[in-house]
Amino acid sequence: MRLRDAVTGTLFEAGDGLGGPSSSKRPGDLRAVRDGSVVWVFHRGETYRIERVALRRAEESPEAEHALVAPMPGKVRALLVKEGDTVARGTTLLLLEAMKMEHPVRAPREGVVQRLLVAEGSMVSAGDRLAEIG
Amino acid sequence: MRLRDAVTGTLFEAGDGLGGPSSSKRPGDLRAVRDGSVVWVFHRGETYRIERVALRRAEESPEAEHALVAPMPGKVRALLVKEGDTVARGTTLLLLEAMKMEHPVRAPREGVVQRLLVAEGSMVSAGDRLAEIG
Amino acid sequence: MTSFRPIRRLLVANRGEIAVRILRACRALGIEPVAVFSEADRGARHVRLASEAVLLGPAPAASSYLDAGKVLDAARKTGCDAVHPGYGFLSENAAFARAVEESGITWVGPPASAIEAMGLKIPSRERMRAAGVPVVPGSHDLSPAALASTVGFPLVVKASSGGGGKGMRVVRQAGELPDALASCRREAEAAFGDGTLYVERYLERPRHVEVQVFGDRRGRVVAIGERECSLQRRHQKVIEESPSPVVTPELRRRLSAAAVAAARAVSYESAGTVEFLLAEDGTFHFLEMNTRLQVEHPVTEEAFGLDLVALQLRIAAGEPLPDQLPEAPGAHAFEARVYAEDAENDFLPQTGRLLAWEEPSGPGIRVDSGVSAGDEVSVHYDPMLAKVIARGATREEARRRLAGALGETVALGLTTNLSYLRRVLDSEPVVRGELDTALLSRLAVPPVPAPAGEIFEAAGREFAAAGAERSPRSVSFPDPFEAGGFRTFR
Amino acid sequence: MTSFRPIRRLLVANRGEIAVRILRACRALGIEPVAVFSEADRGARHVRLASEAVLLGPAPAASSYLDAGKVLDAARKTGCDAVHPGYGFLSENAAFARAVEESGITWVGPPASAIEAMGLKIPSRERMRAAGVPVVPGSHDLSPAALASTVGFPLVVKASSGGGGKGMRVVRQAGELPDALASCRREAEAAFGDGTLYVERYLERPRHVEVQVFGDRRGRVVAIGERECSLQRRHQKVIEESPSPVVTPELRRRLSAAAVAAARAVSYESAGTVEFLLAEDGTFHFLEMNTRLQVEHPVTEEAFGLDLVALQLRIAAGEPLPDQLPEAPGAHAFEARVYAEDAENDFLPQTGRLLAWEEPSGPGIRVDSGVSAGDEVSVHYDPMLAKVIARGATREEARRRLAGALGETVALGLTTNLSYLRRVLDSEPVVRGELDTALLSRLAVPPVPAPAGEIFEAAGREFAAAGAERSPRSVSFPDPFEAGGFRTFR
Repeated sequence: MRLRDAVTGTLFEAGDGLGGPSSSKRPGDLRAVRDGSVVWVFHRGETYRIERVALRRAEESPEAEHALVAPMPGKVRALLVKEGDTVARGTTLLLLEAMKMEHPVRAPREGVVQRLLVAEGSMVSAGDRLAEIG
Repeated sequence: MRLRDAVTGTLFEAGDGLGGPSSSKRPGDLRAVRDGSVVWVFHRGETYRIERVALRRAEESPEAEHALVAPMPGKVRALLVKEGDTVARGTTLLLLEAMKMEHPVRAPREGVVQRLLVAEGSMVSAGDRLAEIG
Repeated sequence: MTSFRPIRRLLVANRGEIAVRILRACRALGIEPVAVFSEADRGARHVRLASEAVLLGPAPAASSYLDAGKVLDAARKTGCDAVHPGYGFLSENAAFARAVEESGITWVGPPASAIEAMGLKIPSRERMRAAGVPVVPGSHDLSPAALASTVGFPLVVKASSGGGGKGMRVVRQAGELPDALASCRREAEAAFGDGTLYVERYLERPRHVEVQVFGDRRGRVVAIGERECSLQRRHQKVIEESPSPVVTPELRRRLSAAAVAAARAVSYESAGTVEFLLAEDGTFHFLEMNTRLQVEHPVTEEAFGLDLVALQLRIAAGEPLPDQLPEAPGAHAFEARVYAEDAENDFLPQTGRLLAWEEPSGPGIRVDSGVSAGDEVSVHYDPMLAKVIARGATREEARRRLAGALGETVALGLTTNLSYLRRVLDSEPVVRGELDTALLSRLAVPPVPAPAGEIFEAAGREFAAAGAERSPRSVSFPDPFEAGGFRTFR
Repeated sequence: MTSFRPIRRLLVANRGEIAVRILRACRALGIEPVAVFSEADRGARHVRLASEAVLLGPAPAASSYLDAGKVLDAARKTGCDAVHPGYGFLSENAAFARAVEESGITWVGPPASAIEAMGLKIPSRERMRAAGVPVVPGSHDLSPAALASTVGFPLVVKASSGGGGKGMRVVRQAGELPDALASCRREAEAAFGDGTLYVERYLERPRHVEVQVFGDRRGRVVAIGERECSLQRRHQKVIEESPSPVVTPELRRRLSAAAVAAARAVSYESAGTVEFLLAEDGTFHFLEMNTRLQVEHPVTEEAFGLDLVALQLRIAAGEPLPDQLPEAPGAHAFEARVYAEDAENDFLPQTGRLLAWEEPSGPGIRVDSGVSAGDEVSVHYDPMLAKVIARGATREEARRRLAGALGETVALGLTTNLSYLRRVLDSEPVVRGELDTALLSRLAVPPVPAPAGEIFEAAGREFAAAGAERSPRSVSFPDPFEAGGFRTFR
């Protein structure tokens, strides 16, 4: 399987030697907890977030290329662009309010705002699609 | 189902209202963990050990009446009776050594030692049968 | 003279670590504590520790912890004779304080008049200036002309009802001003229901040094040392310590005198904090006064060997301040705030379930926390999970103990700033005590190292054990922000 | 004069809470700690916290933590320049101490000669008598005639190499003597490999008061206050405190002088404890000297504001004792030992997996523990899970904080003495400080109340959720001991 460290992006190909049920004892001095497609590992004071990466992502979700998703749950405080606008990489598209702080959501690349999928005042969950940029 | 508090022996008949999957959130201010036929409950500083009791125990394990089981894991340090001995309630039958301390195992009732199922030096686990007293 | 009104049953009008902190103080004094909780906090630690707990309402704070009517009702229904508001929520709501007192219930905090006097930045600055407390130049006239003549750049825009860094922006040039004013006004309206702003001179590289003050109901006001809180990120304190590494006994006397003058000017009672900006030449200016228990109060407790919450409760009951209070700290203490936030991704707050949580302990270590393994960290409340506090005979002993304790803290299921805190504590300027409020914005903390193969192997084993089972709670998203660096969304 | 020999890398030759305690001290001093572990301790907390860890062998202590050759090899292979033995295991093994020093590795403890001198009860008593330290009448001649003439009844049989209550019996009549001698001999042989016994007068209702002593490598020996450890069950300490509620400054000076004389008589270095039995009239008798760090050392640390392990490490490196050490305690501290044992069933030790484990914290609370949730508590080692320690400005504040902290401690999956400890702390004699070593054998602690319906309902929900699933790890046995009261076996 292919694994990726969520912080540094390091990729790792895990071999077949990992099969079989994981022992109920912790191996060595690690603590590990799986949560869906993420495993959290604690080792000597550092915490790692290891994701399992699908081998051929693009084919699995062809529209993902264009989707902009909410990085966290919150309320859409302000939309700063409209459909059809051309945006540069880094343009602030909207402001998300969470825990009483505003967080700007910026364009990941240059393009045209194809669709806006939320309105001002919408409550969004992490991973909800916010907009499509073509 | 019939439940029993392992410390005070209090019995409780739980109704049918308990069915369905337990919610993943803790109900109220309790912490509960199941371990086989025991549920551990923490509530306001007290810890309770609640067992599930089979409704007709005698029929399920007819020989249990006579069995004396190890209350904890350990090593049989000394056998103080032999098969055929008549013992009074409270007679020390054997000494179990655990954590470097000796613990006497006493007869639960008057009777005759029918069988000794362990030898001096045996390692036993909690629940292992040690002897039968008829 | 104030009569003695004993507290037997106290409503803790808060949640999380500060509610737990107050519950613990109650137990040490033999007071019966009553908790309040929202629907999101049914199984929370502060609920489990209380003698009794009252459901306030749905998760949003406005419907629960911020609803003054519901909180007061809870106190009345459970027969409480006092209310402790903690910090945040209703703690600086003068109307609530007044309503509590008018119900014949003891308010564990300053008089409503003192909260009001210090709650609005503009009048409070005038009052301080009149009391002889040095104040930073500022203005509530937001016209460009006024700003240029009385304040000058760089300046900082603040919400008049604000606090805790919310509704606050530094502006270095006149051109940035309109955007900053608009943004601050929106945040201030959302957070405090009041969009009034004011502006003051922004001092470069000052230290944030604050003085703990305490007043009793007989008119005595004392100072209990200072805390250095210069390690801030976006005006949110991250690591605090007491004493400050640069405050000499002589400077402590001057800071204390100014803080006591400030508190006396508003007839202060209970615990409060007078915040100053300290320049390198030893001059200092009044920043604001927080009329409540401060998040970072434990560093004062550990350095001075006091229980400030117990002291609040005694004073609220009418007892005088103790005759003898330590003038100098007997130890050094640090506090680090553990947040559910992603230090590698712009410190975005994180939500989700805390799958594993293990607190450090041992010599000199104290943890004030309100979470347990299995808790859901939701969008509704502050993402602070815990405060890890370390005491040592020297600053260096306390610093090393804290770094060690942070390395022992296990938090799985949510990204936290634990590793960031440790790297900050181990950085050269922090080791040397060379701090200022902009240090964290400049500090290049060492990058997180890529995990070793054994980490991936351990993760692989967990995935293999889970077999073909489909992810129950998570989805993996491709990188939509190649530049922004968001990589994992849950 | 001793030369200075810095410690850079330390082998922690122990497990559990004391290994964790020493690892933490290393971090605070910048020393790199190396752990050792048995096959049963692969994922243990002390292993996770170490910079490096060495597998010693199978779970039984004789094949791992007690195997001097393997431990010394581990120190050599990992390049350690010092070994800290903790308590128990090899800590009072003079041959091991000597082997360590002969390998050119610093032994963090007293000289082998001091361990030997105090290790055998009979010669050590003679030595103490010669040094002018008051000693209880005793005999190593076990003939009835000798016992009647020199000791008298009640008497106590002790293992000559013993400690910690193992191989120890009180005998009130001559008729009980043969059984007691046989049983003690067996236990002593099993525990210490030496069945030699001795006998001494058993004093009724004395207090157990012990003095912490410290010697440096330059010949200076000091006392650092006393600990009251009268709350014992079967000669095992359960709850300790410092200072003793009955020790006046004058009595402290006399106890300290006797303890320092005892330590000087064996040219003591490092941390040690001189135990006394204190009678109601203020007279006291030497009981024994423990030539190692004591389990209950944290109450001294919290009462006096010191880090005794750090002090051991500094002294082992050749540093002198600090010029100024506190003579009187600055706070009051209590410690409670949390054991996996069934207080309702003759305190039988319990084994099994700790399914949930949550430590208390907060103002004045410290926990020294070596376990984590998920750990297996096995038959191989001591069943102590943790020590919960509370500091307060007064004895009553510390006592209430400790009771509160014990009530916060969550330990599910194993029966523990948490509730028993709390009931003892809240009992009248303990509240009043009226303690003696037999108090716990007399004390009628209130019975555990039967659980309320909601507890059963919560348990019922867990069973219902598990559905038809068969028990994976447990069996329910019918009561075989109707009288003995064993009810649940796992």
